[in-house]
Amino acid sequence: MDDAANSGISEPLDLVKLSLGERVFIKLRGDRTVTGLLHAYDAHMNVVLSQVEETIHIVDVTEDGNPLPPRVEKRSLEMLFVRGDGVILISPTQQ
Amino acid sequence: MILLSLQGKLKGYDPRTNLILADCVEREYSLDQGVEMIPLGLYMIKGDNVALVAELDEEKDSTIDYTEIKAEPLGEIHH
Amino acid sequence: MSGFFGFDTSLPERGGQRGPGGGQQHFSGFQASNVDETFALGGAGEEEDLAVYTWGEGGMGGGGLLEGGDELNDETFGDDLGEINNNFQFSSQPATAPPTVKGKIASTQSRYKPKPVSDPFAFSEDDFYSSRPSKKTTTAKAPSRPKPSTGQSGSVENLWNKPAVSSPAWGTAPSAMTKLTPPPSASFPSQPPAPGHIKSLEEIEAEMAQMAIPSTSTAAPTQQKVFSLEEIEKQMMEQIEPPRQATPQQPAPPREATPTQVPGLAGSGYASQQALLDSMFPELGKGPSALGGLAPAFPPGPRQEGQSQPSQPPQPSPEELARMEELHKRITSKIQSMAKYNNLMGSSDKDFITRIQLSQLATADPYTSDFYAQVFSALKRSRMIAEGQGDGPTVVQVGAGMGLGVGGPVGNRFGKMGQNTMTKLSTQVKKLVENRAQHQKITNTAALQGALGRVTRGNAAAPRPVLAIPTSNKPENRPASQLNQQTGIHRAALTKKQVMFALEELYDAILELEQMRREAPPPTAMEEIEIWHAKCQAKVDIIWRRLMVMEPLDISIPHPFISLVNPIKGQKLFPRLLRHLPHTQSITLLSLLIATYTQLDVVFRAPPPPVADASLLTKADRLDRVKREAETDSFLQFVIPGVDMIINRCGLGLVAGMLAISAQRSEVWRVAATRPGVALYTALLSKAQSLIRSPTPDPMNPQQNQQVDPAELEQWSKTFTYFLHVLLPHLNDLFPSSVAQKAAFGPGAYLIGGDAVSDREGQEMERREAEVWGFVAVLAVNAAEEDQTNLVAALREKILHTVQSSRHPNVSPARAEMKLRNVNMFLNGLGLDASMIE
Amino acid sequence: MLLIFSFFKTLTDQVITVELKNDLSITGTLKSVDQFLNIRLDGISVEDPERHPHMLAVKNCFIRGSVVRYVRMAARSVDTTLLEDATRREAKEAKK
Repeated sequence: MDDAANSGISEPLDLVKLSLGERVFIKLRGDRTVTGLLHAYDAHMNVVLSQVEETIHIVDVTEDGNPLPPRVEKRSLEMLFVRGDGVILISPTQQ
Repeated sequence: MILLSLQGKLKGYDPRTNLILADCVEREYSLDQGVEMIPLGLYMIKGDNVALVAELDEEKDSTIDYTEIKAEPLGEIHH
Repeated sequence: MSGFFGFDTSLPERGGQRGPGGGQQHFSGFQASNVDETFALGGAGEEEDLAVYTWGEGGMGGGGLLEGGDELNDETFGDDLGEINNNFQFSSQPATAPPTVKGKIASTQSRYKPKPVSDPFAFSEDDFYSSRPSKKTTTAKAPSRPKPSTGQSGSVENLWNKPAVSSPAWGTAPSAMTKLTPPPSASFPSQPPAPGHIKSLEEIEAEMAQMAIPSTSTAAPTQQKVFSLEEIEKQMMEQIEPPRQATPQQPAPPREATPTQVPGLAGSGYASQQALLDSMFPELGKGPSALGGLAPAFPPGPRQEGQSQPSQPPQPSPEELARMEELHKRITSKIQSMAKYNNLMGSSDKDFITRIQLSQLATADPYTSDFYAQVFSALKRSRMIAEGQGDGPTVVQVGAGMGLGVGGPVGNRFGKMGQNTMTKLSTQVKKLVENRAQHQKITNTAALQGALGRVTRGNAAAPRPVLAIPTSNKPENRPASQLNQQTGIHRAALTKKQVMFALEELYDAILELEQMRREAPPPTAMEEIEIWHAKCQAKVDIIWRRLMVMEPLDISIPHPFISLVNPIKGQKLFPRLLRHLPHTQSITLLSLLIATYTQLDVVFRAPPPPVADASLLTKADRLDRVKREAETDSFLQFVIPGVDMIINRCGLGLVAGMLAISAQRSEVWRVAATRPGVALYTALLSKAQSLIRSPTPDPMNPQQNQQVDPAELEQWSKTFTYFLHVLLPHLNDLFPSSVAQKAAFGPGAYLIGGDAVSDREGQEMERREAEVWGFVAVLAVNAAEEDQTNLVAALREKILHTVQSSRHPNVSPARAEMKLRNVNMFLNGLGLDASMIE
Repeated sequence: MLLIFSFFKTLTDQVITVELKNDLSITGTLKSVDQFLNIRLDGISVEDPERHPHMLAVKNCFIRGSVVRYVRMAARSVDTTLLEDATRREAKEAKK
């Protein structure tokens, strides 16, 4: 992906706007990531996605405290609203 | 943030979800013994600590034997 | 009434005779408990309307307000002020009756007489409910009376009381939230201290005491004795008193307007903004009159004060000015340090802020802030009506053009609201909107730049991000549309980023155009129609330029227009574009599309027909195919109908020309092997056939049966014959099943051959086959006699195979029936039928 | 500014699942929503009753907007093309 700058893009949200209707990757608090088709966003980073796949990275710790190998839980959902205060990063997916 | 699951009569509220609960009873859930009911009396709760306000179905509630219920307390809200 | 929570949240009725002990109170929802005594609550009875928070009703103390604008006092403060005491009720409704009750129960009503007008600013039903009780109960419950301060009678206690009482005297914003701006030094007889020597407060006060400036103004009494800060304040209040009583409209206090007067104090944005708001909502709130009509006494715009000063007093000498300035600064810092608790917002300030926010939100055009809900429910309603169950209005239309709530009779959230409350709400909202509409015409946004900082309506609500991306102007980064005009005859294709950006620009333009179309002026206003039409035309031209259709054909591979149409987002835009393009431009667009058809992803990288056994494929391959299938489906769903629409409006000559372009610019059989290719050619051929069979009646002379223009007919048949001959040898490869058969190897081959493939996939295959059979059928219909026999000859085994396989035992009847129907599409055109084949 | 509020308004009377930031998931019919995206659900059921028996005797509830992580809903109750357009309008509105 060539570098961003395009004379029309004046603020970060314009980059997100380019992905409207396209598949995006979103990193969320709580070791979660979500990919899906972006249909709506606002200044708070509230987002509405469809054809979503959520991935949760979990590291279980046994009683005596040593962590087990990290595992991943996946969930697919048809339509999802994500509240903006949990969003860390939004980027177009590499197709 | 203390993980209270309070039960009481709602006396008043405002747009910031500040609540006033009368005859409050805290329900302490634990894995080993049943739910412990701790009466607290009159409480004023500041809105930003409130996660959820639910209407209690009184008769359904009376049918549940809380001494048998064993569960972890509600998880903390990680912002 | 069940409000926001679905249960009755209204609080106890306010009993008639209610001594301090408090009688038995009944909640409509909860049993009474002893709590009520200790926490007697302000009444929030059903019939009693809301107490609209008149501006300034907040924590104002009891008597002792030396306020001007007496004529407003009755309405504001009611008659029985009771004697002045230290019991300042911070809440608007004292929980227990004040001791000096003269017979009448001193309920809140008589004391503060808030106007019972329901809250006008509930944006939705929920605000209406949730905001209502809070006004009445929560604040009412705040500890209503500061306990008589036993030990602590020191200055802090008075301090707390002082600002509440004396703030209006300072002539600043009439609210508990007083940013204690320095007192107008104008009315301050001051003798500048010796320069360069740090003074303690006492010294300063002492100096102030000996100061004896020959006061020119009559009003200010000059006392000699040392006076404490309180006296200074009292003196301040007396000075402010006379000018207002004399002529409230007099532009400024008669004292000489010394330069040290704090600019913007009197006409501070805060006050002017509030005056602005009161002019907008005169009937909704009493405005500051409750506090002695401070604002009118201080007209906005301190600037005029300077010039319109009637008598010009002798200018104080510069060094005297400096001393006054220095003294002024020290006193200000002193006062500020004492008043650091003052900037808490009283409830009246919060309401003032809410009023501003809500005045931004109220809009005559429901589309601006509620576009999705409005259009969504309109679509839903039209669908319901189409299915025949539409019953009556489903969007609650509250006030003209102001769709407040959503949901039909079944989901009507206003169902529970009483009818009168509904009418009250709608009338208020209508007034709000009308006020706002004519208000928008007169004031400019500058007036709104008050104490709240720049409150421009456009983005008052959305935070303005500060981060700006540095723009480098490397060639490939310039916006796509400008890029192509300058550079040479051949360039690299547009990058994905440029395509996405160009599409978003196109979407914005389309949305604007659609909005413009919606706002067409009334047919009667002729000249307005002219302007509107020109505006629309200008927007269409912008869209045409941004489509980059006029770019030279070989400017880049793929052509800029094609790279716009490749992504699904571009495909979805296609039908909405065509609606606005004039016919000539859409023909140009279609010709370009056909000329560069092979550059389309859906044609160039058309996915191979679905393989019977998906396990043969690698995961990446499978994902890629799924994506390409999705793109093809979306192309067929969005772009092809648009293409059909244009072709339907073309004459035979044009159709022939387009077929010629395609035959000339691309290998026809490669294009025809793809689903978009089949769709395009089928559209062209069937249009040609319908033109030949029943030529469109000439609008000028409809009766005379229109003959096809022989030249066009000649051109068409020549082009078609060429097209058919190029295609004939490859006809078999156009069918997905035969392609799949050839491509499959190993077990897959048997799977396809034996037709043991799952019925669902089988039927999908039949649907794909149907598209090709349709194409060959229209080929046959267009073909001349001997060409038809060639056609049948070329397809003989395909026909036989399909008919026999339809009789194969393990082919599901449904699928068999589809196979026969496909074959018959072709054979019936020639007067044959599948059943004839044994 | 009220795009998402407008979006949720159209979901009233649809069944949705609200996942809170403490992993408690509640399914119910959306009865009303406000501009802070506080949500009121009727006829609720908790997704994992063993782990969350706290709400066994509850019919309807009010959920504060700030504690919500996700809201899941049926795809058919959303018009994605219209939603994208609404977002584009909102973006343009914000830039004015």
